Amino acid sequence: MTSRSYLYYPGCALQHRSHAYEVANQAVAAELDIELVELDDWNCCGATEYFTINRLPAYALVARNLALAAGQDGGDLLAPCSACFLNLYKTDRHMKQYPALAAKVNKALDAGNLHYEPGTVRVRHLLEAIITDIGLDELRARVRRPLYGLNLAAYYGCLIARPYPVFGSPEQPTMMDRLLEALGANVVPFSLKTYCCGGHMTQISEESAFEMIHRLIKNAAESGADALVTICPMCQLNLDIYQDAANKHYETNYFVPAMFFTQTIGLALGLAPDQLAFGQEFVSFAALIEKIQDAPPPRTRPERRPKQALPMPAMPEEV
Amino acid sequence: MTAIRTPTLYQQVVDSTPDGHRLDICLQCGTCGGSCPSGGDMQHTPREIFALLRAGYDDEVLRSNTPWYCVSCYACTVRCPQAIPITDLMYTIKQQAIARGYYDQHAAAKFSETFVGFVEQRGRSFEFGLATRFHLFHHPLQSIRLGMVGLNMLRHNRLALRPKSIRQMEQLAAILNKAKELAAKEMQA
Amino acid sequence: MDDRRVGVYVCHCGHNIAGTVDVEQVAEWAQRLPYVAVARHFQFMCASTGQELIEEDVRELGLTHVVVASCSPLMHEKTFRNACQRAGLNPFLFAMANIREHASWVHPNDRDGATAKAKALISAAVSRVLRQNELEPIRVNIHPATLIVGGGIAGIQAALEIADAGHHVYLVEREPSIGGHMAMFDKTFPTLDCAACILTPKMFDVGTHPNVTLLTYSEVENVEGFVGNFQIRVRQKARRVIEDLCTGCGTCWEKCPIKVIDEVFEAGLGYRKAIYRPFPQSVPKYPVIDVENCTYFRTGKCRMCEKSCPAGAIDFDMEDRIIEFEVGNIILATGYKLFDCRRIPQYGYGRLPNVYTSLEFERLTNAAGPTGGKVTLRDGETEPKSVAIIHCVGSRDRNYNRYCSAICCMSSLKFAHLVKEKTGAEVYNFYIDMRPIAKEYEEFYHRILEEGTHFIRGRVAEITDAAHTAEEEGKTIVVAEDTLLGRQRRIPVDMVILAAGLEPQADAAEIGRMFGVGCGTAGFFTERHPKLDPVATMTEGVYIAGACQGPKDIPDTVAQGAAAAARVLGVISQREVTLEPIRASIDESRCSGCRICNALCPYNAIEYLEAEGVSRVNAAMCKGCGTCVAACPSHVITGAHFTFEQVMAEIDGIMVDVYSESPTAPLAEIMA
Amino acid sequence: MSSKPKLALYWASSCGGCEIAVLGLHEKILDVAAHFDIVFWPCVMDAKVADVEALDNGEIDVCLFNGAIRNDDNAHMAHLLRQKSKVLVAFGSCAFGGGIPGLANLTSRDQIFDWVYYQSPSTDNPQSVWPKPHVKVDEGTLTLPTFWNTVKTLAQVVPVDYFVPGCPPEVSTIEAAVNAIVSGTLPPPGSVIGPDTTVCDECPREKNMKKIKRFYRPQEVIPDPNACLLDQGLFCAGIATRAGCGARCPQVGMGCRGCYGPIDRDLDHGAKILTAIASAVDANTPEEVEAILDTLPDPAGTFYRYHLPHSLLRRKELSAANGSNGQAKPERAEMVAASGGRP
Amino acid sequence: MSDNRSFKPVIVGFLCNWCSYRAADLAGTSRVGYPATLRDIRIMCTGRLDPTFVLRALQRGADGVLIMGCHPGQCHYQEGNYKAIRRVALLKRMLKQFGIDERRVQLHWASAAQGVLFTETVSKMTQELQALGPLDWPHNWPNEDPYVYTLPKTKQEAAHEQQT
Repeated sequence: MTSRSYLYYPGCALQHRSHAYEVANQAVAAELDIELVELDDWNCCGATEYFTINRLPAYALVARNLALAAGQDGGDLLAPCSACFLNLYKTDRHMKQYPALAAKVNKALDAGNLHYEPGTVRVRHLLEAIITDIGLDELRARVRRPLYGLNLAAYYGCLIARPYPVFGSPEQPTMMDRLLEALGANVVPFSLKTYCCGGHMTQISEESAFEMIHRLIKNAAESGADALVTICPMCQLNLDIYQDAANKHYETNYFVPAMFFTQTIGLALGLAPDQLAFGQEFVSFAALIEKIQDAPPPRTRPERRPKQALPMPAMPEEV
Repeated sequence: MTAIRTPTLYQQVVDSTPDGHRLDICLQCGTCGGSCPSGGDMQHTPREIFALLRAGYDDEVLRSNTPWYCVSCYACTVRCPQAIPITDLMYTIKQQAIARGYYDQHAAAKFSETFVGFVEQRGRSFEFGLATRFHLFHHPLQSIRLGMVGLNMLRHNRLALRPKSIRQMEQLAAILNKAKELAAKEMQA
Repeated sequence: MDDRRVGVYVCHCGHNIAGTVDVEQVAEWAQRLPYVAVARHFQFMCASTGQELIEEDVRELGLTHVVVASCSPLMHEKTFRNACQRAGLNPFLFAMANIREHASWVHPNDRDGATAKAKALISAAVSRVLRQNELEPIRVNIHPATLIVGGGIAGIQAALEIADAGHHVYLVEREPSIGGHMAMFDKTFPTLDCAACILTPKMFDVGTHPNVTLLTYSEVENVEGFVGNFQIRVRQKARRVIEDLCTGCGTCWEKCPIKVIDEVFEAGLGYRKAIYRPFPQSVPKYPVIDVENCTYFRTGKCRMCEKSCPAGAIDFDMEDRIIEFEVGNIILATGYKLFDCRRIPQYGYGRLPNVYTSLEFERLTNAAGPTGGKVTLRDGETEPKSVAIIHCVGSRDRNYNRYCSAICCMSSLKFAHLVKEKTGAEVYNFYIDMRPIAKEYEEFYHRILEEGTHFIRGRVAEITDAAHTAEEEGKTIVVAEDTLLGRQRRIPVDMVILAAGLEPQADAAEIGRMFGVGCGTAGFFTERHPKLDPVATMTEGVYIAGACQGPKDIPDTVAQGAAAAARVLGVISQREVTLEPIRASIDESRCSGCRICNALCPYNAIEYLEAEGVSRVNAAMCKGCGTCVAACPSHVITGAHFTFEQVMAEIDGIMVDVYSESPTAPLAEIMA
Repeated sequence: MSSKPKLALYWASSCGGCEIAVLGLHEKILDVAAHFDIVFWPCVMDAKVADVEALDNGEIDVCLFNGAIRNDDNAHMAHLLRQKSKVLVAFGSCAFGGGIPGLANLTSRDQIFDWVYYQSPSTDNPQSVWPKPHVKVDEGTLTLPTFWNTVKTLAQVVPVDYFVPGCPPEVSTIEAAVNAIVSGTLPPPGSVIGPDTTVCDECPREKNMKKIKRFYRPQEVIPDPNACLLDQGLFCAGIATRAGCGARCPQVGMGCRGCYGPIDRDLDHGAKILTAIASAVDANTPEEVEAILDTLPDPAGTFYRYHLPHSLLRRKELSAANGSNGQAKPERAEMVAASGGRP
Repeated sequence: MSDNRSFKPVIVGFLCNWCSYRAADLAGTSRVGYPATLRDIRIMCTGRLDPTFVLRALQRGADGVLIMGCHPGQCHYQEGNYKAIRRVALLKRMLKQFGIDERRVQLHWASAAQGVLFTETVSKMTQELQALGPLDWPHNWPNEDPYVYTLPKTKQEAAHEQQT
């Protein structure tokens, strides 16, 4: 395999709050011969907040990153955070779609001696890049410690699936499901794959936030998941840091750790937990590592349907 | 006899949202309201907000907590049978609410503003500052409980006490100032 | 000596034209155009007095060509052509200038502009009419037989109408039996007749009618020819059961060891054997062997059916049969396809077991269906205590189909009734708008209201198994905004029925191409005129009926089947058909045989004569689009009524005031 | 004086190939000489314009005029020979349709001069010489014919009786023309001498349904020797070009260039080639169509190779008004005046 | 580019009988106004459009040519509009070489139900042509010859002159 190199936009969350994600990304990238070149002097994408305050400066804020990326020879720009991904992707796309907007944004960029031609930078999410560019076969071949016996729920969150269907279905994507299967894990059916984690609601209305967080951990636990696998620092934050509070609020006792997907990959690639910054999480991963078995669990025969049961419609394999 | 009419809120919202004009073809089917993860806590469902907006109940629209409870998960947008950019419209309504002074009633607006303040000062967000400043000012009681979370985060090495700044801060400031100037011009026109 | 004399008539259309266009000035101006013998303006040209004015002038002034400047030719071209004809003038020596729809009505605030445009359009018409030739309508003999494609209720109805009138019908059906979707239904709204009870007698009649050749398990492979004389080639797939011997006794499928999910007749909810007859009332009664699933064809062993057949009717070596015949008319009644509910993942169909489609529910509730008519959950035994019925699934949605599927409101009401009647369950109907629009439909809606069905006005956002509360545990939860309350509601139910929309058949476009019928945006066949000619198509001799033309319920489908039959009978009774003479023709003496035109004709009306090295247009197959005329690099294809000279003259005429200071100069030049 | 009919041949703006083509008659040229009294043929025999001017009006029976009208001198000779001839024949593609010189109508005089006198790599012009119609020298004023902005066909300058197409006209075509003149069996005035069918009619290649997925340049493929070239994606104007040449080019594997020009009812040769070629493009979406058309560079030059001045549009837009702000165009008189010197 | 609102361009339109002509009719029956710049010619199908027609219209002084037909896939003759796509694409490439701005020849679609779209198309094209200014192609070839020919004297005239 040839080594690949990408421009990389970590985003604010990965600097501290979700530093584990950054550590895991770098560790896994190194293991997969990928170079993640951090975009020099990047600025915050504005999250969902800046667009609330003032649209044009919000576009300009994001566009500065795109302009920098274009200047730093970036064809592809990888973002591991869903919000960053969406803001970068959306800004590029809107600028392309609405030339009047592009003109105004560029007028603003001009004040900083920058210019961005929409379409120059291809904004991608880290997960999509790993699956598309490396491929599941290659990944499967590199697994040194298959995650046998681990029941995982693939949690995509919202911004990656919507509104731009870069991940297949905006409702029931399967990209990460197949990734986790390739790592040897058992992927449990999880109905709330693309359900919102609550976003910033923790800061605004705890009630609302706890309700959303609680739904997710409840459904994951009831689906038999040992852990949730996330691809967004905000999702991980809400599910992890507020799990305890949500449990208290609803007087429940769920315990579902939320891992970053690169932490999961790293584990399967045989990296040590401290290489993947395990321990920064509130809901501990320790029990998970214990649970990994040496051999794949025996195949259970699918439950025999009663004779009078009606057939289920065939589901087409999602590509 | 012609009177110069200021554009209605509906018109302004629709005009300043990409593809916002699709709101004209809203069927009032309620898919948005049903799809909203925080819909249960909203004073009006998104569908109702649009109906009110159309009917000219501007005050009620701007006073509503609905847009501030939008978590921008885009579930409504992708499901809308008329392909109306609902999430983006919510952003616009929030901006209008701020611009028209319906501002202090919503903690969410303050949160956004605090966040943006940090971004504008340093180019990056700064959680510790955000949490402390926002909560001390707006939720003094809640901040005690969240303070525990903060401490816990510190313990897990997930909170920095000192903010980071980008290198070319003047450049970013120049861009943002110019953008604000253009946006203000847009507002006038 | 050139004795061409044109009469120009400018219509006021009351105030409609004269209010904007200065008709007096226009007529006066037109009088000065070359060859114009008379130019008049008149209050209402289409009135009998207006028409008589033309007739008089033709007789008394010896007019050779007539131009009327009034409304759209689509409105009154025929009227004025007839007036010309009555005066003894060939109707094709008439031209029309559309100064109402294209001038006065669209430039109401620009009198000068509208007047100038009217002049230009009249000058164009004068210029063109001088080049027009006498044309005679084309007459073709009609073959009295008719091909009907599709053996659903539309095709059956049409077949019986024509056959009863004494003409032969070939009814071609893709499946092993006729009956279509209607045969799968349980009850029909709003009267709740049993579908089988009203359909099977008709199926039987078609199967035994002396004037009907029934070709089931067959598909049309090729169509050639034109109205009155189509050559049809049909491939009849090998049943592998000898029809002459088979008695339809059923021993074979009883003995057959292979059980297959029946995706067609049972909508995937039941099973059939590898040798099967779709349903007990199938017409014809003979089974077919499903080669893909038959053990013998897969492994070379088994032959259970052959061994058990008392009549010796099994023939594993049977081959497809090609049948060729001629017909004069064709009716397409190819029906619809159900919207695939898996395309809306948030509705959970295929993922959540107790989410059914409307067609599945029809089978579920049908006494002849997989549960014997018992309404149960997917486990086949539990009766639901609460059922949600979702309207508009895949319809009225830009992400799927924009149109309204027309039948879902009523069939959802029917489902509500059937569920209530059979299970007593609580029923929740989720709708956007209720559209019970035909006779007795509103009454049916009221009946369902009275039965205590809950109606929630709100399009369902999602259907999930993720419970929030203890009450929701183990249920299928329907989430919607109750728009009349403005509240988000979560209704936990045992069963959900998705009223899936209607879609064109997957191969509608392909079929359309074969028969020369276009498809609209939604993919349904396009009628000649949506209001005034709803069962005819752009191809003469080809008609459409039923849901292949657009979503419709059984009453409308039957009406269209009969309407199409009436149109066909009308054509047959004329013995010959008259065609508009707008046709292409090739001057073979000058054709160089480059074959540019050959591949262009969508109707395959151009054939290449190898020996002569020239191409020839079959006038009866030609529709007169002119694509070949525009392409012909040696100007030997003439498009009647839209010849090169005529259109060029029209351009020169229309630019009369632009090209020269003197309005008559260029006309004189081109008309010389 | 000879009682034989008087014949004149003249060479205006063209390569001269037409004159050579007349010589291609070989021994039959003697018949021509025997039958005609050749009064004027500057290429072959000495004669002065003054001699022609001295003739009576209509004294020349037949004049074969080749070459396009490019400058004042060409125009002068056209008028003169028209005046002196009973029958004026536009002989060859240049006189008929403007010919290869007519392609200059896709540029302007200034662009041509600029290239020829300044820009072309082989030019060495240290004194910046630029042709002028009148130059004063010590001895007096030297004159040059004024070079026109637009190439015209002969018929656009003077009335023409017959047209003989070809670049050059085939011997058989010339023979047919000469025979018609000699035998007095000329078609009605204004006619083109030649059959009213296209080159395809004479081309022995096997034609098929035309579905072109891409065009090839001649150097890119070795064509099938029996199949129609256009079927193989090689541009061939034979579909829309008058027959009479015996399909010489297609026969040797080179697509017809279109030199025999349009057939009788055709008002625009290039448009007819265009519509036929575009019809054969096998694509239905704009993107696919554009991709295929990308393989056919220079459509205007290709479709109007010999007949640009004869086409409906005749030349490229002259002023900058098109596409700018609709300012008044320079008056024609100004343009004529401008031909004097470099702007 | 300056707008020139006072300039009324002349657009020659070729409308197909089944869709765009009916759209134009619909604009009329529903009284949706548009500038009186279009002069339309009905053809059965855009497939009938001979590029010569476009050249003729330009040659006769049209400032633009608008061709309108049924939407792709909805041609009443199945595929005539696809042929129009091919021909107009090639024609536009060629006209570009003639120095003609590509906005002067436009191909658009409107179904019989799209009266408003039809009027919008005409209005938009009118504005574009106003911005472009007149084309006035006939100016490209003044009818009189730039060379002024004076008849030379014939032998008889010369002789006559000598005598007198």
